[in-house]
Amino acid sequence: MTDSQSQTAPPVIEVKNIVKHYGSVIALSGVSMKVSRGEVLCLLGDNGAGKSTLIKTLSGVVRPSGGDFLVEGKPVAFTSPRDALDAGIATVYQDLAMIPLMSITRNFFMGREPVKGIPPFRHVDFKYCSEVTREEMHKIGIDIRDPNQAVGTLSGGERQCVAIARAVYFGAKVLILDEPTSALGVAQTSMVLKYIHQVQQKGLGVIFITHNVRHAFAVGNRFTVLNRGKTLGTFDKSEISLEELQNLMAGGKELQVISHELGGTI
Amino acid sequence: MTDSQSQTAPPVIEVKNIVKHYGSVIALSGVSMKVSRGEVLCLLGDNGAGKSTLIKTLSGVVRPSGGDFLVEGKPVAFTSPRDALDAGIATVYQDLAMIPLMSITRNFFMGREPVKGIPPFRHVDFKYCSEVTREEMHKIGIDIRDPNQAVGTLSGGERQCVAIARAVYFGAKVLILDEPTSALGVAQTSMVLKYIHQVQQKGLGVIFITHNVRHAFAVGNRFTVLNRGKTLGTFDKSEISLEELQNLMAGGKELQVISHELGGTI
Amino acid sequence: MAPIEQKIGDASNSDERIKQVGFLTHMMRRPELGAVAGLILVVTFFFLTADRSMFSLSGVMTILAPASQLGILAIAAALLMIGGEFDLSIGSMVAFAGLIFGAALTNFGQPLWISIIITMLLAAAMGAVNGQIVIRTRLPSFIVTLAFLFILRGLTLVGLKWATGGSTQLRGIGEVVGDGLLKRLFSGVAFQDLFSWLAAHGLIEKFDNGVPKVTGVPVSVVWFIAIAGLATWVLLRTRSGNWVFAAGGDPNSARNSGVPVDRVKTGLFALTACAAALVAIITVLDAGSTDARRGFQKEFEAIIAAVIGGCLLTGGYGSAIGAFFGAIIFGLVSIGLTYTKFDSDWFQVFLGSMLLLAVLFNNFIRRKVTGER
Amino acid sequence: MAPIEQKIGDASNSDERIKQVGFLTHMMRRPELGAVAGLILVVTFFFLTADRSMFSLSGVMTILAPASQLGILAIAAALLMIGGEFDLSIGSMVAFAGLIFGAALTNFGQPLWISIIITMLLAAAMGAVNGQIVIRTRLPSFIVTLAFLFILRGLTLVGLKWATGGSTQLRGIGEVVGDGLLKRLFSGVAFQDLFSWLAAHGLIEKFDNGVPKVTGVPVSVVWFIAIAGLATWVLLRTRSGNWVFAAGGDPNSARNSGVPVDRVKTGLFALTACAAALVAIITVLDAGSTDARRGFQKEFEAIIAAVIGGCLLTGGYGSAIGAFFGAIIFGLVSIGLTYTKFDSDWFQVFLGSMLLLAVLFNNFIRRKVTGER
Amino acid sequence: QDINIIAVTHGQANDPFWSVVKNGVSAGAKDAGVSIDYRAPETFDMVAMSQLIDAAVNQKPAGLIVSIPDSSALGPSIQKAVAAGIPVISINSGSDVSKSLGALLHVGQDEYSAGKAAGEKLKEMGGKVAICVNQEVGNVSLDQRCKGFSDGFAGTVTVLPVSNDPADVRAKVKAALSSNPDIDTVMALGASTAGEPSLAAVADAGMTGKIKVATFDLSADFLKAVAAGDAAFAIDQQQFLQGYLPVVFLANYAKYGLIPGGNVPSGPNLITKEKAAQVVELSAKGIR
Ligand SMILES: Nc1ncnc2c1ncn2[C@@H]1O[C@H](COP(=O)(O)OP(=O)(O)OP(=O)(O)O)[C@@H](O)[C@H]1O
Ligand SMILES: Nc1ncnc2c1ncn2[C@@H]1O[C@H](COP(=O)(O)OP(=O)(O)OP(=O)(O)O)[C@@H](O)[C@H]1O
Ligand SMILES: [Mg+2]
Ligand SMILES: [Mg+2]
Repeated sequence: MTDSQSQTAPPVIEVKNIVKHYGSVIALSGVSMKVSRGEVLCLLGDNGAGKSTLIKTLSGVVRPSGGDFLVEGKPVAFTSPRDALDAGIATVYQDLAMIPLMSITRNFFMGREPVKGIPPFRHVDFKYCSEVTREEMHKIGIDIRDPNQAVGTLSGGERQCVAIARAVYFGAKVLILDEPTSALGVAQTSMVLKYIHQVQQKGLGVIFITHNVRHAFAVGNRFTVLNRGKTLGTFDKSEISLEELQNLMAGGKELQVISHELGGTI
Repeated sequence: MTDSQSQTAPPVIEVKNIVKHYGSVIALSGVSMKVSRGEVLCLLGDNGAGKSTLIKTLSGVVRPSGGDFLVEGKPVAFTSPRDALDAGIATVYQDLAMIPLMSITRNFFMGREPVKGIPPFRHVDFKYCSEVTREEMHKIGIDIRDPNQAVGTLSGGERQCVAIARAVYFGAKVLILDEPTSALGVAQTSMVLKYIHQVQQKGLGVIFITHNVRHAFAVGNRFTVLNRGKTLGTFDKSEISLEELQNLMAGGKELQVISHELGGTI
Repeated sequence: MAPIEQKIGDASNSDERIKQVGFLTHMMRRPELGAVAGLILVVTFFFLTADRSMFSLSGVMTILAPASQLGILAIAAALLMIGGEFDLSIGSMVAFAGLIFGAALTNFGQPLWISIIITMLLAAAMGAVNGQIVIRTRLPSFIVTLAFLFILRGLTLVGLKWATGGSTQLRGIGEVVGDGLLKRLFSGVAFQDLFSWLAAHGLIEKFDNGVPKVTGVPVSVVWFIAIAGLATWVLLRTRSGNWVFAAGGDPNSARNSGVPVDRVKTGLFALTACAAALVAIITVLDAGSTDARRGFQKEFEAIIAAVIGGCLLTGGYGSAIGAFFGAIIFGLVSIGLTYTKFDSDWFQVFLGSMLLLAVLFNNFIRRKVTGER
Repeated sequence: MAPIEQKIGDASNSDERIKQVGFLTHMMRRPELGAVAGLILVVTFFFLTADRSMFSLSGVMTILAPASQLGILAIAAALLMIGGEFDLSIGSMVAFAGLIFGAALTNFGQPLWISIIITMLLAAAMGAVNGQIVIRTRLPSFIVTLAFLFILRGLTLVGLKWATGGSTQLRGIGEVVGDGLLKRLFSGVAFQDLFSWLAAHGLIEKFDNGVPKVTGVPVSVVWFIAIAGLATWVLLRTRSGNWVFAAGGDPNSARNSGVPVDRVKTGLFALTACAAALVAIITVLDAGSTDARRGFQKEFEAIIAAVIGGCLLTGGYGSAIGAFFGAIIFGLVSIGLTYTKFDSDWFQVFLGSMLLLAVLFNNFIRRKVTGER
Repeated sequence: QDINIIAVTHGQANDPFWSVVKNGVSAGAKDAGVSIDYRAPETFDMVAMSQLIDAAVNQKPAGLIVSIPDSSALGPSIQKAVAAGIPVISINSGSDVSKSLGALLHVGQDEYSAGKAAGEKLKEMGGKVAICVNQEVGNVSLDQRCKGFSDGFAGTVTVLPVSNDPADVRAKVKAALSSNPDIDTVMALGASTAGEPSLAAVADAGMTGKIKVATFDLSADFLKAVAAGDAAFAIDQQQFLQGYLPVVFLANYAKYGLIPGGNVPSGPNLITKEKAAQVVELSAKGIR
């Protein structure tokens, strides 16, 4: 799937040798990856491997210190997350990018409020927004009590669902999800995985970051493994087994022993 | 294991009919559970079921609106997290309870700094603290670059590891972990599960909240399931299978369908 | 094994996890309605201690006039605070804009409308400069605008001396501005006809010569109410309003969600400066003069009013209508004391105590009603 | 399949993910060292523009005396700011404590040591009351202490009139306080013998009669340096210091980790009030009198100094030593201009510009050195 | 029936000068058997002051006492009071516009001529280069004192802006003296806030007696220095009378319709070495 397709249509996102320094800390030291339309790329790696940093460069939050970044074959340099949004890249950040004091509805539509009316009286139809929010949240399996409730009073998982529902609702070309399922219950997790599948079917590219190899294997087409700021390699689903992937992710650490002790159920 | 033992020695923590309201929101409407020494109780439940709220009442962060709370058979009413800590209850909060601007070491020992010297010159030996921090973090599988780095610059998983290492280090009678593994990589997750096992062996009680039934099944002795602020029931490991537990957690929602679609790999 | 009660929640709109709340409780949950409670407390206090003439029509107008001037600043300051920034230079901006306006009229002999436009444009530019410095350098706005507090105050002094040839007071503005519609938009009183009619029919008090004691509503009050209404609408109903809340609540998250935080903040700084310029124009036209001390410490009064009105100093929360009531409370306390028999030496003690009581009461009511703990 | 380079990091202390940084860079990363850069800039400016006498020994002492009084307040304000709160009442507290101290000495004829203890205790109590109100009501400290700004200032006026029988100045304090070790601890100059010796040996300037032009270091400077040292030690090396950072960084997280946040904050408020009382005692003993306007606006100068010194207004970050340099920068700018040839009307413009330049430069240097973006 | 008189001035209650005016007002009310309210804006704020006058008019007092530092800003409010039939007496500043605004008379003397008198006196004493220590730049009445002083002095005058903090005043005066050794005269605009620290600064510079220090208003410690010959003189506007007399006039006007026929100049009165000692005690009590 990898090479033959990418020759015909350029990948919707491609990065080559991306480098990112924070002061003296080297978070990414030359990472390359790409994702095409209708494909789910799973980004795997140990804690601190640089996954979040990589997707932050893709979504315009941080500017890379070096390397190339192409969207649909054309080099781009996003100066703000707005640019990425305008280019059709929607992101669920690991820290969710929500304002605790604001209501669910206002957070859901933040930055992309639908307006109506003529200029001097142009306003946002918050009633309509609330309906959309309630509906989208219901789709993901959360019945919110009141869309005007402050996001700060939601549980960790509920908050994550708001972020995911928002990204899916506004996603255009690429959907990036940074550990979306980490705080989710069983039902919500299945729902999110189903979403990813749906989004892929619609022809969007998806970048899915997770630590759960089973989740990754359930929806992913290709897997890119990061370690200490470097790419360890990219694998087609057909090329690698769940166990191999797990070992690779953990960087060969003393994983076997423990998972054996605990009955191999990780 | 459940009943016979609890007759002889009182459970370290027992709550009966705990109720908690936030303004008009009813987060807990009568929850009962208990945990004994040398036991791992897993608290399971959908998003927003009230798990975090329950453990916040146990650790003195919020005061329950009603119900009984016994520690080693004696009724208590914690007025601050300090009281809970002094009673030997160490907690990893879902939002981690760390100060982004402060260094890893200072966060690690926050509230429990070891002092030396005589009163007017009593001070904290931060060098020793840094060593302990580095060591404890290494044990959990994270090599920190510099213990004086601000916690705010750590990755999500690294931060979670600091919170866990801290709670384990200071745990005395009971260790409460609210979704500790959610942001962790494979290696770190195995490490945490191994920790829970060790802590249990040492005779501490552990309350372990997770959405991952496999993780729960790997280390738990008993499972309490919450749904919409109420207890759905408590089960011994011998009484219930992984699949039953998963269904119960999801509250019977349309889980089967999806997990089938995705190849049953959730 | 314990029995399982499998109660699966339905997705209907009524949720068993919500207690019923009354309409009143719902209303009281709005940030500004605590300020109303504070207002009631303060009014009650004066009703018991002050001269009756305080509550006559003319008494109310004498309180509203200063409250409205403060209020225009307070609403702008509230918007800026919700957007997560401060502007300590608005007091100095009142003086500086007053100088520009006065000098344009007298020294340069410009007509009123040009003078107003020049003043507004210059104020907006200065505000934008403030904002740009804050954004580019990521210094706290407190320190940047504090520098401008000094700079603008100093420039006003220098400018006044230059404009007047050595004095710190620029007079004679009333003479050069003829009467006209535009002037009446910014000075004097509105609804004069209505009040004459009311007086003629004996509905309001009048002097012996038949002139009503209150000839109308000061225009600043009209501006005040209009601005409060407009600001409330913008905050609650428009996209820009949502961006203001977002920019103040968490600028990083807002930026990550595509909100043009920098543009919002710069706009708010310009807006605040324009509010200061408006107050300057109103007071200069009313007084016919300006001096180097105009607007002194108004920045703090504006922030106080906004905070009494329920704005959070850390940004992201508050309301324009709260600032509206906050300004009225502040005006009421500071003018109201002159209607009481308390010795003026005690003025500050009373001012402080009343402020504290008003916010405490406001807070107490809000917490009681919303059940926060 | 791409080749796998399996590089497993070893747990050694050197990490390939860290670039090497020099010692200088490491030093410059401390919050206060930006303030040093600002100080250097300001000194350079005056070196080029001011009269040489500014940099003579007596010139330096002239600048240090007011800077040290401000600095004592600024260090306390910095600690409180790091702890996440403000105290706007410290200026008024200086006046109020001065009144208590003066009245205890003159009206009640108490000996010096009792007067000092009374003043300190009362100030600490008032500070604690401030803190308790802030904590119990969860109102912003800005608004609570602002109320106390007015209340204490008003009480000072009333108290002074009562103590003097109608004047706003309480005097004759010098007469009732005899000379003694205790007095010398709080007023006059230290190291007199050293300076006489230096003068006698021609190492420092002296008047024609042989008295050295500078007879010693003002005690307030000694206090200032001692307090800066102590505060730095407490912040960086003690448990309480860690609690201050934690309480300001995120009070909820701190509380959840077992930090007694309320106790810490109350203590900081009391400490700040005591710093104000100390300044009051020093100035009252030095001047021999106190009046109703003492300490006016010192709260803002203290906050400015703390912010110049790198404290975050939102709490959780800053240093005492930064406030130390911040106070010196502020003192230098405000006194230094009298040594230059600039027209005094421009005073405020310069003050503002210099403040802005100092913080900008400070910020610029810090970012350059640490590579923050 | 209770006679109520309201005084609205531009001086704050904690200003040493105006606190004496207020004491005069209170003493006058006590002696004349009337009740009195004394009000002033919290800062030198003409807009706020005009609003205070409006509020006072609204209470229909038997008499109104005002100071007029800005006739443009305050004029309309005062005219409104006159139109409402309230007898008005102006004090301290505004002698030039008092009549035209409809006030009965003016008590006091404006700051400019007091400053001019001081300047002339210091010139006579041989002063050539002076600094004018202003503790509140932008306060029009203080600015006028400075302006009057420099017009009367006719030599080189530099304004030295300072704050209310004695340590700051002392440091700045000291700095000014050391950067310009030609300065031979220091004019302070307030005795306790600017005058006393200026004396201390002169002493620090070792120039006591060589530099002439004069001040507006009185304070006990400054007067002692005058008596000791360390300071030149203090200018007394006898502001106690600016408070006392109008109350008594208005009380008599309300009771009997009696009023003096013209303005009453209350000063200036230069307190030099000879007179200083006897004034010290009164000053400490807030009467002079
Ligand atoms: N401060 C609060 N104010 C109002 N409602 C709250 C508050 N805190 C929690 N809630 C509500 O209480 C319910 C229970 O929240 P809680 O955080 O305990 O859930 P949880 O079981 O931990 O969920 P998750 O698995 O998603 O973390 C949620 O519906 C949440 O919206
Ligand atoms: N602002 C920053 N300043 C300094 N170092 C940083 C900063 N942000 C991230 N880092 C460091 O860069 C490395 C990569 O972080 P990143 O958040 O990308 O990891 P991650 O792969 O997302 O990990 P996780 O799975 O735990 O979320 C980490 O070691 C982190 O400590
Ligand atoms: Mg991450
Ligand atoms: Mg939770």
